Amino acid sequence: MNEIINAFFEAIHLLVTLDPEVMEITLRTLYISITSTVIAALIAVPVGGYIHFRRFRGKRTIINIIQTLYSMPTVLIGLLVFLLISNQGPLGNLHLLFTPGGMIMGQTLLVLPIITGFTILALSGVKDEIRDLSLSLGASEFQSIKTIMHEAKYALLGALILGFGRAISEVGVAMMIGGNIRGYTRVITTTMSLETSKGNVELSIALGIILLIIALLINLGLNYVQEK
Amino acid sequence: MNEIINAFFEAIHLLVTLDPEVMEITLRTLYISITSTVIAALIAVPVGGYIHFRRFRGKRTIINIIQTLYSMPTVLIGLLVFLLISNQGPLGNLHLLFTPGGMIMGQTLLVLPIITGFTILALSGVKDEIRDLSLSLGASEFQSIKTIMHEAKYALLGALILGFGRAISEVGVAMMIGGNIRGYTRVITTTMSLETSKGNVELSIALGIILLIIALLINLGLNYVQEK
Amino acid sequence: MNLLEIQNLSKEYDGKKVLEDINLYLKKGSTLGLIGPTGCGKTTLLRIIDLIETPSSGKIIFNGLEIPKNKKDQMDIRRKMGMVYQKPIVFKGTVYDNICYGLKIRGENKEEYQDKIKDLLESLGLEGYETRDASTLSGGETQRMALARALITAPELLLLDEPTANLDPQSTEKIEKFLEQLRETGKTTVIIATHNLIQGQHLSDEIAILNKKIFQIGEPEEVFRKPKNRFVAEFVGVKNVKKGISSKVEDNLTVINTGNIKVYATSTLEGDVYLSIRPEEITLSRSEVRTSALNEFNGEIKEIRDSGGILDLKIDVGEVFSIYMTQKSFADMELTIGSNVWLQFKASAVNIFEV
Amino acid sequence: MNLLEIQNLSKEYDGKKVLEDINLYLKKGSTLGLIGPTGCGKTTLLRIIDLIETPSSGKIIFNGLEIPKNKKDQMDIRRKMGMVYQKPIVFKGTVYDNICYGLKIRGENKEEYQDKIKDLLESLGLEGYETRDASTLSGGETQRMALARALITAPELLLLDEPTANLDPQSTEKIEKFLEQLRETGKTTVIIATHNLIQGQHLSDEIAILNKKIFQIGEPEEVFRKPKNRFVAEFVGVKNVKKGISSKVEDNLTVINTGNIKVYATSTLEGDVYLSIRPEEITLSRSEVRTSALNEFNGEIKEIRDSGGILDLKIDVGEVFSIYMTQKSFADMELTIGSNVWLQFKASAVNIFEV
Amino acid sequence: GQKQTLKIATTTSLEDTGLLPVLEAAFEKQNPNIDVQFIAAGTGQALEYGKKGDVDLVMVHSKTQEEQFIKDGYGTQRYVFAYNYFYIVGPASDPAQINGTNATEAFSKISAAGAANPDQVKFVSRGDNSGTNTREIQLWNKSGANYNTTVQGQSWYIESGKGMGDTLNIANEKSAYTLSDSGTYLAYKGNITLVPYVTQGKDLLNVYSMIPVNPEKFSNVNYNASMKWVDFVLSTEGQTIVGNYGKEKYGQQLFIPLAGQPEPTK
Ligand SMILES: Nc1ncnc2c1ncn2[C@@H]1O[C@H](COP(=O)(O)OP(=O)(O)OP(=O)(O)O)[C@@H](O)[C@H]1O
Ligand SMILES: Nc1ncnc2c1ncn2[C@@H]1O[C@H](COP(=O)(O)OP(=O)(O)OP(=O)(O)O)[C@@H](O)[C@H]1O
Ligand SMILES: [Mg+2]
Ligand SMILES: [Mg+2]
Repeated sequence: MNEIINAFFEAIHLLVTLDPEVMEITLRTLYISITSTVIAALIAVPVGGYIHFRRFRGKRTIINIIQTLYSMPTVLIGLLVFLLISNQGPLGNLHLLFTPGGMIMGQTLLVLPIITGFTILALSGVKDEIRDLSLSLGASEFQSIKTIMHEAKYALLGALILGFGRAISEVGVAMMIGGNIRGYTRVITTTMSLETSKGNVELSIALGIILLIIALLINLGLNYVQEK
Repeated sequence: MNEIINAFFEAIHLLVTLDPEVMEITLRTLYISITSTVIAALIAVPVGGYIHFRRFRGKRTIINIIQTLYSMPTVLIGLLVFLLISNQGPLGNLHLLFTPGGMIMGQTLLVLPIITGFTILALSGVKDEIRDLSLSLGASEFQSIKTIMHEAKYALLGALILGFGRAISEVGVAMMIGGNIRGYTRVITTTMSLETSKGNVELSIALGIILLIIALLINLGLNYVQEK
Repeated sequence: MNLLEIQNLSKEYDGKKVLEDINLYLKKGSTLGLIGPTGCGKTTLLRIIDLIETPSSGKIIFNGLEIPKNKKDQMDIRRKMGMVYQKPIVFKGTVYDNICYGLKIRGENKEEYQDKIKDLLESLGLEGYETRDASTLSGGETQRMALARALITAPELLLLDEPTANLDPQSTEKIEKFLEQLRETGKTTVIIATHNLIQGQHLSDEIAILNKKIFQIGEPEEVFRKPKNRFVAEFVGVKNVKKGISSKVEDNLTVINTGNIKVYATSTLEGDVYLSIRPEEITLSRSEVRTSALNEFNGEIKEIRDSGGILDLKIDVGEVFSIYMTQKSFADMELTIGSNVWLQFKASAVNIFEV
Repeated sequence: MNLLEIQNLSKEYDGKKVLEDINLYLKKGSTLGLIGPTGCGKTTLLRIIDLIETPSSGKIIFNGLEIPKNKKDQMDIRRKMGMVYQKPIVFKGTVYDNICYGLKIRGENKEEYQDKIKDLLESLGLEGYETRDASTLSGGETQRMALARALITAPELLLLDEPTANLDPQSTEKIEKFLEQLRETGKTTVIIATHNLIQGQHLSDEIAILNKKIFQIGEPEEVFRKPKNRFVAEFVGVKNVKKGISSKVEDNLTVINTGNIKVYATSTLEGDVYLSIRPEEITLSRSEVRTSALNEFNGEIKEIRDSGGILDLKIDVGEVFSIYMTQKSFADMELTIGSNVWLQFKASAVNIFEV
Repeated sequence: GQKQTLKIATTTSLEDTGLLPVLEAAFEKQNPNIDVQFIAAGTGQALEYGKKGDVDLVMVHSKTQEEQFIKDGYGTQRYVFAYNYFYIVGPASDPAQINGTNATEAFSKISAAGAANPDQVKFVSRGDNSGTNTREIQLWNKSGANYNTTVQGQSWYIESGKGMGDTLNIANEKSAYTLSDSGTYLAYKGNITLVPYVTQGKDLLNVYSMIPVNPEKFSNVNYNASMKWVDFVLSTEGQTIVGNYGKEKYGQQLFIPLAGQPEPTK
């Protein structure tokens, strides 16, 4: 287990010395996973809200499908997005393959069902009576939804944190769509994979620790923002 | 996009012909991910309950840490468990490395924080008044917790489905701890990775589709059970 | 002009009718008391009027216009109403946050309302509660906060669902005073659902007795004095309701045989009827007296109940009658359980209605 | 024997006292009415007694034993109690599921309780509601279901928080009958928190007037007739409360100068006092009469209010007095607003208490 | 001029050696307007990227697959630039006693000993159609065994379905033999106890090549840059870098330069 202790010191070393390559990878990781989470949230929260608030046939089925997509393997998303944006694919002329943009697209798709599903769950935790009350007090449909979201803010925050966690920790999409290109699409998880396959276990663990530290800071930040 | 259509037919073909290798891998996948989810749930639900119901210093911190662990990369879990159970490691003499048992251990660890975190969230969705009411009607602490769980059953089910989805779709732990050994530790996601690296995109997607079909069936089953 | 009209409105839940053929016309500035027993559909009707619930059939006309289907237009109408729910629901946040909700939603500048908020809180006995976490309020405090929350936007139509159910008499009186003032300004039209007859009577220009259907609607006086049917009679607390067979004696005088006694009444109704006599119409004496009252019966005091200073006596003269009496007369007449007494009431005091 | 004793109990929230130095002794089988205005701490006290909330200080003794610290032991005691909450909270599921909760928890065989459940539902007017989704019940229905839920396990101590706040008079009467029967069996000790004085009075052997502290505790008769202080007097609805300075006239007779009139009272209290006269102790005549009553005043009718058959007149004789009168006497005397009248009451009818 | 990119798909084992960034740095110094991007993937996947025109050049070490790639018109030509040898490695106890043999002998000994004593003698295969795996299968067939009937599926024969590094780890954990490229083995040497037994010979020859993707097939590929890269790697400077790489880090040369020479045969 010495490796773990060494890895810990290595992580600290990389952080305090502001190792330029680690910094660069870390910033890119943050940029990609935060962007994906934000885009996914911008889609998922309204969609989840729509599904929660409307009554329609097949609602249960849609929820089941969304929940099924929690099981979407990153490799599968990677492959599907690859087929979509590769040179021959329908979106080939956007030239997104092996770019951060493509990674964002893939991670957004990965995170979308999770945030949607948990938005629905968060909203169903709020009693119908709150909706009635807000409408009654003159809220538009949209305002009442905002009110309900506000009542459900803890749970929604949980969904966001979960989505972010999924995005920042995944490696399948980043590898397949990003290609792990040094200086361009390399992120923490793909670096970890690479270093692991090179046999650099300690460095890999150190990078993992750095990733978790970042995630912790992001969570603390989110919590702080929503307490206000 | 022809590949996707082909992959779809291939998936159906593999399913209806009961391709023996695919069946074997599928059953193993189910066995490992269900076992991991169940073990994780057996730990996470009481732990989450404990954290939710007790007031103690540092509770907020613990929740933050749990939420941070949503971001745990599978590669990191893989590495840590690897160091733990490899020949030289502290648990080396259990000989769990490259066995399904080791994979279960890794996936359990992966899923644990997610189920714990969402158990806490699910429980906080239930009003305190329900707890007071059940105590008032003579419930023991334990019974009142059961009652609250019952009130939160939709959200708890969501947490389980999420945990299961994470376990069945992950590949890092399965690769690193299981070793993707044919006929022994090979599961759907590791097969997908392998076939992808061989360039067999269609087969890989077909396997992904099979995985999603299984996940759908499991979700429907869980929903059915809890409606009763 | 009618602010609100409801025509042939019905509501079903799972095939079970809970409101049937409701018709209501509500003048601008008037107050309607919606009175009925628990489960009679009061809350449901208010929710339908507030456009929160949709009726199974029927029409609602607000300010001369039928309620549009469009959500946005419905909201515009709803913004002219305010509703206070029976269940004490609060938004997360402080009392102040809760009260300002309607303003925020309408994009009003909260700052301009500081005085109004203060006044409202004060007149509802909640001064200084602004920063309290709303979820920790007591039952009655919550109810008063809910009233302030609905009133801050000065609604044209105010819907109140049991607004004083959780309040003590003092607070109730305060709220009633408040509502009476509101009524006097003539600006706010109010519907107040209550099971409290006295309250309904005090606060309303008209009352509607509801039990799935509207059984009677009219000025309180009229409904109380002349219940149209047995349900209303029993509900408005007309005591002494008896069933009997009425036969004509002369023009405008009938005798009703209850099976046990015969009661004279000025009425033309024949056949199966209900009769009632208001307790305060009955006089009581220790010996037989010859009066102009056509009805005189001898019996015994069975029960004595103290209802806040006034005594309620049950006297069995073949049928059991309730009569009211002050504590003082009771003492003066040296009555007690078992005392033999005589009851007298006029034929014209007997109220007759169809079965 | 006392089932429950509470000694020097206090409760603070965020440094704000909501209960202060509460002392209560409750005999087995007796019923205590806990009466007070909204926010006075009724709910808090009941929750403390039910061991749901912990007091900031003080002792609770149940069945002779001080409440143990241990959760398990607390539960054993709590299982001997039943509480009906003011807020209508239901468990997910049907009415039947809700009612059986206490049985399930205690490992009782539900089958054995089928008859009891049926009886309970019936006597609470909820027959046939077994399979209804509990969350769709109306306000009053929920309250009755909650009562059934608490009663099914036959608690030794029953805690009721505003049990009829959402109920109409008919249903209230049913529940009151029910509670009276319970009381007659002498098996169940009951604490009933209510802001409804009449109810508290009807149902209780003793009543406690609460407002953070207990202001007075005693038999209803005593509390109503002889309020110990102004708070109680006002709260129990003693009308005609006036402040004045009392000076001795002779042994056991004082005269109280209110500044506007002088009132004679049989009392020995001197200095600043409050006086009250119950409305039904005051007689009214159209002309001056010479009676043995020491107090006679001339004035004018200012207001007439109909409280369910009995009239409440406000007469200004320098001070405004309330008096009660039947509709009939009122008509017989041909009174109206502005009529000049005389009021008489005995010195012994005047109640005096300290400021 | 405007900055162009040169996308090169490569096998993971080649990337793992760490040679590529060194070449890249030198190349970009000479061609400041070209940004070289390496995408590491399995051999099949790397070729798949080429087949779709998603990359400009592939760098692999699997001759048969490469020839098929060119035959199908996806690539223009094979430019070999270096070679080394695969290593047959195994546990220090050497239960199949392959020390001192050549590749085919070693494989036939392993299959015989594995069949006789599957608990003691094991072989871990990558089983991933990579260049290494392709060579391994060729060796089994050449050693007299029939890969399909007497090797694959046998209890002593473990298919890892993973990259070289992980496969070495599994072999190490299971005290098994395996076939590894020299670069990965040297990188892992510190963490594992496996010993190289056979490291030379024609059968173990591992030739690395570059294939530009066919610009006639995919108009978007940067053939120009590809050829600049090819020229650079085959230049004296490029070949010096290749030849010296590893001396510092592993104390030995990892690649033998091959520019302008015919493919070695032993
Ligand atoms: N969602 C629902 N599904 C089924 N039945 C319902 C639903 N909502 C209300 N009801 C039933 O409709 C009837 C009328 O309910 P409503 O809440 O309007 O009564 P209410 O007059 O307000 O009674 P209370 O005075 O007890 O509050 C009740 O019998 C109630 O059980
Ligand atoms: N959790 C809390 N935090 C702060 N204050 C509280 C809390 N719970 C109750 N209070 C305050 O304590 C006082 C007593 O509350 P309680 O609910 O006991 O009143 P109550 O007598 O039951 O009133 P009501 O008749 O309105 O239900 C109120 O002023 C209330 O606002
Ligand atoms: Mg209601
Ligand atoms: Mg209360």
